[in-house]
Amino acid sequence: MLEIRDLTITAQGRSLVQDLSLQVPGQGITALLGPSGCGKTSVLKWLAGILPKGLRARGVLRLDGRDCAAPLPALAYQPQSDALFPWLTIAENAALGLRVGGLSAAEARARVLPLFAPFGLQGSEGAFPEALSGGMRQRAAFLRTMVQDSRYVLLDEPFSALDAVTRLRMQSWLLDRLAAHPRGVLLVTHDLQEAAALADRICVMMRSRLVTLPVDLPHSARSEAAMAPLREHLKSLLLEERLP
Amino acid sequence: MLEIRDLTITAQGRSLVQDLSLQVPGQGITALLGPSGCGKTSVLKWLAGILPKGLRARGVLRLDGRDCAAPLPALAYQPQSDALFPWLTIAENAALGLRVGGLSAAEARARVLPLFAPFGLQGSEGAFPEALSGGMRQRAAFLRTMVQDSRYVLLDEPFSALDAVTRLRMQSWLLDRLAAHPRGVLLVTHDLQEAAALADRICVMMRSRLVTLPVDLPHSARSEAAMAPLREHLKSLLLEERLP
Amino acid sequence: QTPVTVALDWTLNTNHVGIIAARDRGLYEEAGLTVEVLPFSDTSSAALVAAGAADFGYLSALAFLSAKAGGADLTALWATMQHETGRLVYNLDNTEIKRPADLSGRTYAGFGSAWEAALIGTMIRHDGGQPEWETVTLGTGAYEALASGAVDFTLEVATWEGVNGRLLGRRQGSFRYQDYGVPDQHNGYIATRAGVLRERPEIVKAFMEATKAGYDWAADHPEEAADLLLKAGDFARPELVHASMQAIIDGGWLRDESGGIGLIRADRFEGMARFLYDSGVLKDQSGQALVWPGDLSGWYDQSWRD
Amino acid sequence: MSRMLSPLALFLLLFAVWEGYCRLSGVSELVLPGPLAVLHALYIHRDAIGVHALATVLVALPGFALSVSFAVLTSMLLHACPRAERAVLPVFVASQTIPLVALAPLMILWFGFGLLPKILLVILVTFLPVLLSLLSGYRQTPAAFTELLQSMGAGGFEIFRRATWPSARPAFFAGLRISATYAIVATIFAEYAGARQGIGIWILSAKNSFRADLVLAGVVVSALLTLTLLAVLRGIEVLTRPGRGGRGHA
Amino acid sequence: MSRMLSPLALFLLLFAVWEGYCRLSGVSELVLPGPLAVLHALYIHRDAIGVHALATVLVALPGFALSVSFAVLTSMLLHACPRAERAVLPVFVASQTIPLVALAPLMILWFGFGLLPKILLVILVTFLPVLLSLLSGYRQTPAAFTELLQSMGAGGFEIFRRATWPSARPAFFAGLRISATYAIVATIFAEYAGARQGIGIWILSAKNSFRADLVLAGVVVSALLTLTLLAVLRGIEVLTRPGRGGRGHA
Ligand SMILES: Nc1ncnc2c1ncn2[C@@H]1O[C@H](COP(=O)(O)OP(=O)(O)OP(=O)(O)O)[C@@H](O)[C@H]1O
Ligand SMILES: Nc1ncnc2c1ncn2[C@@H]1O[C@H](COP(=O)(O)OP(=O)(O)OP(=O)(O)O)[C@@H](O)[C@H]1O
Ligand SMILES: Cc1ncc(C[n+]2csc(CCO)c2C)c(N)n1
Ligand SMILES: [Mg+2]
Ligand SMILES: [Mg+2]
Repeated sequence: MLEIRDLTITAQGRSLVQDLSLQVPGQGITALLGPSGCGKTSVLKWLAGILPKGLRARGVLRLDGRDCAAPLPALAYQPQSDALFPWLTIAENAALGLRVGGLSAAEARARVLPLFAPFGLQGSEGAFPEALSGGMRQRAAFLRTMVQDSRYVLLDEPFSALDAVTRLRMQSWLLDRLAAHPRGVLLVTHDLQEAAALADRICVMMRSRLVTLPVDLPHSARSEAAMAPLREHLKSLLLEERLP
Repeated sequence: MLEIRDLTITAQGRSLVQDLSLQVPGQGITALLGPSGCGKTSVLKWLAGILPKGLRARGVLRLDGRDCAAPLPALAYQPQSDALFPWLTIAENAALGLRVGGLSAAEARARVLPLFAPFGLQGSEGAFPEALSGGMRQRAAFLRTMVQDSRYVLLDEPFSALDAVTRLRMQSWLLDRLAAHPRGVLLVTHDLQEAAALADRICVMMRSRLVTLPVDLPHSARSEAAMAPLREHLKSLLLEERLP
Repeated sequence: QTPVTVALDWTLNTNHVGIIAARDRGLYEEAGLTVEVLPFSDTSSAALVAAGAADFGYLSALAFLSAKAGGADLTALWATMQHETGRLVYNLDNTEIKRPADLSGRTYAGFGSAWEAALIGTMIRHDGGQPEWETVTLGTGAYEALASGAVDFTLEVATWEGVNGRLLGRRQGSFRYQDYGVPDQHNGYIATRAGVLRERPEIVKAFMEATKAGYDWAADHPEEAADLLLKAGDFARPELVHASMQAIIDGGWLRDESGGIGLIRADRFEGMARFLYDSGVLKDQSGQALVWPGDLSGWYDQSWRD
Repeated sequence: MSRMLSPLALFLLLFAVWEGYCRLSGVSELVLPGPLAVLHALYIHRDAIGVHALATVLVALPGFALSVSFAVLTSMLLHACPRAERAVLPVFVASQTIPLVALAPLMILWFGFGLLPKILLVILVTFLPVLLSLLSGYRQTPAAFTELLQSMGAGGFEIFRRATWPSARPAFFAGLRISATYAIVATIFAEYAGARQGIGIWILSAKNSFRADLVLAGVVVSALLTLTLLAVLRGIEVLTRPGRGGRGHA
Repeated sequence: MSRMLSPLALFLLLFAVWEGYCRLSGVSELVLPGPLAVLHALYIHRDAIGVHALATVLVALPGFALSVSFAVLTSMLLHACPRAERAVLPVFVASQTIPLVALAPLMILWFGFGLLPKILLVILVTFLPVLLSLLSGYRQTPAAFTELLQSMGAGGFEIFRRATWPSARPAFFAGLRISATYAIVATIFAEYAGARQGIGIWILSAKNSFRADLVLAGVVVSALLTLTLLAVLRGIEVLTRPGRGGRGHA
């Protein structure tokens, strides 16, 4: 269980996030929703220990009931921008987390390569990022994050650049993977359908409070129609909020 | 009427786009769909006259029945990455197209500022891009594109980083604007719901052909339920395709 | 008033005293000239005159002869010192050096000109030694290097560095060139381009006569001349200027046996030129040793004297 | 204020070590005078050295200004015409490989004792760092920025002005800093080969009268002039900085 | 091959203009010999000049190598400790403002005529461009890259190795190029102040024998040595380039 308590993030005196408390269980997907600019990325960056210079944060981070400080080695983080290194090939980019984790180049490569086909990236292993489409880059970044096998995963809009079908494919890959190797996922998304389809609980960041909605239906039963009421509920929550 | 005839784009001998022919009427929205990596961005870049160095293109571009060469001054283009200049404030970034078009700084500013409120960017006029969230940056880029008032607009996934509600707001802004000032829009999107809600016709790029579906329902009548069959049809078209 | 520039061969020293005296006592002005003494720079005075960057130049004998041999269009008008003022110096602490032959195999601090090798080689050979030594080119740094013992010997001007060493109590010994097979010569030429001589002889005459008057006055008033010089430049030790002036007068360097000043004598002039040519240090464009040109009378011209 | 404290402390420390060495080792004043002796000499001769310093500045500043203008113009021409860049750049680089010690006296012979040869030398020394930095800065411009402007119908110069130049700004100032560091030193060098006044002349005559303290006083003045120039450039950079745009961006 | 043609043509053109000027203006060989005369002198004295060239290379190369290693190490230390950077950088910059003409003779006095003072001078001249380029290159690293590595739990050195250094690669080579341009010239300069052999000595004695053709022959050799060094660096840069990663990225 990863736990944020009373997190406040301020920029030059203005507070972006106010007294946020949030729990990410060690299993399943926690979706984090909120209007654009409400501070989702900032919360993730704080968790990953990389809050930008201009921002100040105050709050407590607890892992399994014990206080701890970011960055946690138990976390893997996919930033909202893909952050692929232009001087590394896609395979090398994908292997980056493993290399940093101490694996040899060959071991890391062996772990990474089997995922290229399910990610629709076969043939691009040796290409450099600039030769890839936006969606391909995003999948490469997702691959880099998922292959790290950390206990917790922070995903910042990982599928925003994917078409509907590719997105479905990646979503079901994620669910399968989590079923095989249970991990805690904190998924920032702006897609209500995606949240409804994937999440085990949905947190909506609103100006003054955080609303948490559990989703108990098994994934297989979550048809578009079955989830429509939940989506409408989420939409009405978001509509309540006005951007500053 | 903007017309592409027999466009073929190749990279090092491999062809990315093969004999594509596509028409963008001077009014309404033409949505361009296709699996990630199928070449949508490349087609838009070719239209904007900025195909990257590694790629070669062959094909004819016609405007109102006359052959012409890219870049057309009649086009405004929003790239898939926001491409905001880090050394300009958001207001200056938004005014960039107008400034290039010859307006004075003051005139351009006067044209740009009224749009900040409807775009949910009020207060960020003087901020630099790095202090904005991903969704805010995307809206700034959208603002920069739309304020140019060109006859045709090319949008490459303009709403991919927006949450559902902000996205709805921007979509309806776009529809209102087009109703007031009719222009031709070519909209690349991977969101079937978005395509179904906005487009007057939908083109799906498939490996060997382009499928064009007209959407005749008035926008006000396009409820989620009413468009479900179209979405299912689009999904099945996309599913036919396998990535290379 | 005609502007005229003079380039110097070394930082301002007592060799130049006549020029400074003529300038600061108004002799040039009376002759209708405004003379600028250019500060000593890294560019040799012979080159400055030859290229037209200066009208007149004070040149060491060897610079003048090397430039002439190299084809420079120079004519000597004046010779300050009637005998060779150069000497080879070494440290007396270096007890193994007793005579030029002992210099064999030692380190020499040089000035980067070809004739030094001929000079040193001749002296060692004349004294029966092997003419082999190591050269470190140091230029103006040579004297400090010798004083600190970093090198074994160098060449100096007796009336300047020689006096300086004595004043500082440096234990230094010296060998005179002319004692070891090198011909005696004048030292310190004032020269101009042949073109100037041809086209503006009246300027040459006016300048040289005032200069001569300056040296004459300095020879008669060494103390006052030293004071004048001290005012004209930065000198680390005023006493060096006075002592050097005194040494020049005492040594009879300025005025020859008959009391003449600035005279160029054919035998001493040719003797040194001959030595340079015979030692083979002068080379032409294709690397061949220069052939003796025969008549040297065109290399100097004192017709400005009445 | 406090940003200047640590370098100041380091300078003082270095000077103290130097002074201590001079006192304890008993090295001759002729070889290595201590910093106090140097400062004392500087104080005593402040008027004379001031005149020379002014002469140096009056060569270095116009030379540097001309050099930078020339470098900016050239960089724009070469950027506009990559083919010319390929032909011309090696020639410029070759010009830097000419040892000044050989060239300076020749320049004096060719152009005399006036301003011209010295300004030419300053240009020769300071020109290339600015040019190379600019060209490499131009090349770092993200393709997305130039593409965007192109799609807006911007012409070559408009793209340059709005994307290429701002992208090259940090590189430009880096090049300026390198060049400015050399401007005064190059002037002194040129004066060495032939001049009527200037810090170079001061140092040369000090050296020739075996006054290491005066030589080092000249060195101190040269360093102060250069540091002043660098501080002015720094000021310009900070004052003209657009927001916090200096950072890289992914 | 054809990439080398245009600069070659430009060089030939410049030489032709120079030769033409010498012939037509009738300027004295002593002041400005034509390029043919210079090449002729170079050919005749190739053996003697070769010995001097070798001596110069044997100082310049170790000096340059030491300087670059030192600059890389220092840049890493200063990058790891920004507070030290603020204290130390001004001192390094100040070291560049010392006129070599004044320092070189003193160095010879202090350290003798051996390799040491010359190598120190080469380091002094070539050190800062590499250091400054590296530091500015490090600063251009996109924050997204370092943040990503930080989130992966990478330590300071790992971040440096995987993001900062590759980002600074273009800047590093730009700095290397500037420094390499000065390495030979600085050696010649140091030789001028005192040496047994080397192109500097060759040029000095040629100057003192009023042989402008031999001076310029020395200049040509110096230029060739520098251009060779630059070509070698260019080769290293191209050979070690990772893919096409040189481009900027938005
Ligand atoms: N510079 C390049 N060199 C080589 N191949 C390239 C280059 N740019 C793009 N490609 C290839 O062209 C194909 C199409 O890319 P494009 O960006 O047009 O796709 P897209 O349809 O926009 O995808 P997405 O929805 O993921 O943005 C991809 O397979 C990509 O690998
Ligand atoms: N470096 C910074 N300095 C000042 N303000 C910042 C900085 N970074 C972010 N902000 C502000 O913090 C707020 C939240 O930004 P954040 O990126 O966390 O939003 P988000 O919820 O991820 O939005 P989106 O869905 O659009 O990505 C925004 O209003 C933004 O302007
Ligand atoms: C005052 C004075 N001192 C030293 C030299 C330098 N110098 C050049 S050649 C040579 C040898 C003289 O025979 C010497 C010592 C000078 N020109 N004038
Ligand atoms: Mg975000
Ligand atoms: Mg795309």
